Amino acid sequence: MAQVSINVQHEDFDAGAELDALSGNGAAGAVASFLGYVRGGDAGGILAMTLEHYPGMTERALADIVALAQERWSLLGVRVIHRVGRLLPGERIVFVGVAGSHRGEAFSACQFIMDYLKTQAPFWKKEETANGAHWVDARDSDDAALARWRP
Amino acid sequence: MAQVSINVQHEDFDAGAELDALSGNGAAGAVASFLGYVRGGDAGGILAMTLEHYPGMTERALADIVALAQERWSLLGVRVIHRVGRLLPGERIVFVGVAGSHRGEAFSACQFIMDYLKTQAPFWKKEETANGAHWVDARDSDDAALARWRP
Amino acid sequence: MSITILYFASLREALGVEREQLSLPPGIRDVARLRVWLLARGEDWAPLAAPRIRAAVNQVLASDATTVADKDEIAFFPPVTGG
Amino acid sequence: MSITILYFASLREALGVEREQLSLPPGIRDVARLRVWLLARGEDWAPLAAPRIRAAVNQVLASDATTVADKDEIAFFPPVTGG
Repeated sequence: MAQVSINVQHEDFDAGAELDALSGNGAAGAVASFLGYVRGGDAGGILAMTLEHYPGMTERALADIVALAQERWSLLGVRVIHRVGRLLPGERIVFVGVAGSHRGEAFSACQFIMDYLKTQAPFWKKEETANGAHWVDARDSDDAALARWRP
Repeated sequence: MAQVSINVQHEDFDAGAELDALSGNGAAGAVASFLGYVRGGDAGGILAMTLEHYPGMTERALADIVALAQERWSLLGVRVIHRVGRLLPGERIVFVGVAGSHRGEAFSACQFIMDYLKTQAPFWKKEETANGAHWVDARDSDDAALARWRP
Repeated sequence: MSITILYFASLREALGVEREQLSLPPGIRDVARLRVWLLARGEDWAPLAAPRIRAAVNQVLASDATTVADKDEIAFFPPVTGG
Repeated sequence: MSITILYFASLREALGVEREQLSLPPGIRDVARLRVWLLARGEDWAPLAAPRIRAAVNQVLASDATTVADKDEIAFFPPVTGG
């Protein structure tokens, strides 16, 4: 049975420590992970990003997504951390790490979880720029990414 | 132009620090990574794993693989670390991290680099178990994983 | 029938409402009927009519046909953009 | 024509040789001909005949048809298993 841990939190986290925990001291041969950041610097002059979520449903949606991944692949560990609240450019937003025996299942499950999270988990981003704040639009490419997992 | 860094070394590395460096303080929105470990514990009673390589060709092969990935995807950073020498169960063997603007290209390029590394880069694994040492056989599934990137 | 309704993100801001406790008349059996009833309260509620607005019933994504029952928690929100 | 040959991993162990400096007779123009010539030295070299054995010329993966020239570094090895 895969070890699953999901957190929705404002606090930052230590990605290296999360990877170490996923490897289970060598029980897993392969760990694939994804980190999403608040883009900064030249990328559209973002001053800050506020992540709103739907408490309760968020955790439930993430648990459902991870359970779907576990039905498809044999996994040894799954870790999901999603931050909420106001974050600055360069800050981590999301971490998804998947441990498996081989790299194929770890990569696929990690990408699957991200694609579902992007389209099914109730988080919303509001960007602050020099021209004011606006809600980020959903991207059609995220729906397309999801579609390829469907039978 | 993507920042590329490749190391073949015996020493361990800090995966968290590598991820932080790849994010470029928010210049990249997405970092996908893979970590491979010496499997330990119950997995076949491996006592140690020795990684032999072909000095010179290894670095060249990895650079060629990363260049191929850069031809296919627009990447912001690529980091490859492969350890050689004798490693114990639970130790890191390989790290591939790819930074991009969006997750699709980061995931694809990371998996592409791993699939090529597994089949084209001159590393060889020798396992020590209670029954003696033996060279690890190449897996057909690795050739299959490579095939899907070909036109 | 008494329900709680939550609004999130741009929809919450457009409506100026985060949460409502409502007593519904009989016959509001599903999400589609609930939405029509909410919209009938006046044009301030027009943002709720946008087809892109999603619904959840008891914290699970819902469709127009999803049943609405007493004590349910219903949420309306725009497409999600986390990750 | 003088070349260096390197052997790696299980092939190196099977042959008991890690590296050779060789002067080749004329006519050994490609990897296929080089392999035949090396095998002709005696049955100790039989492990080199296995079809799974790969070759590299000057640190680039090679095929049977890859040209061999003076001062080249040729390597023979089993399928790789890193990562």
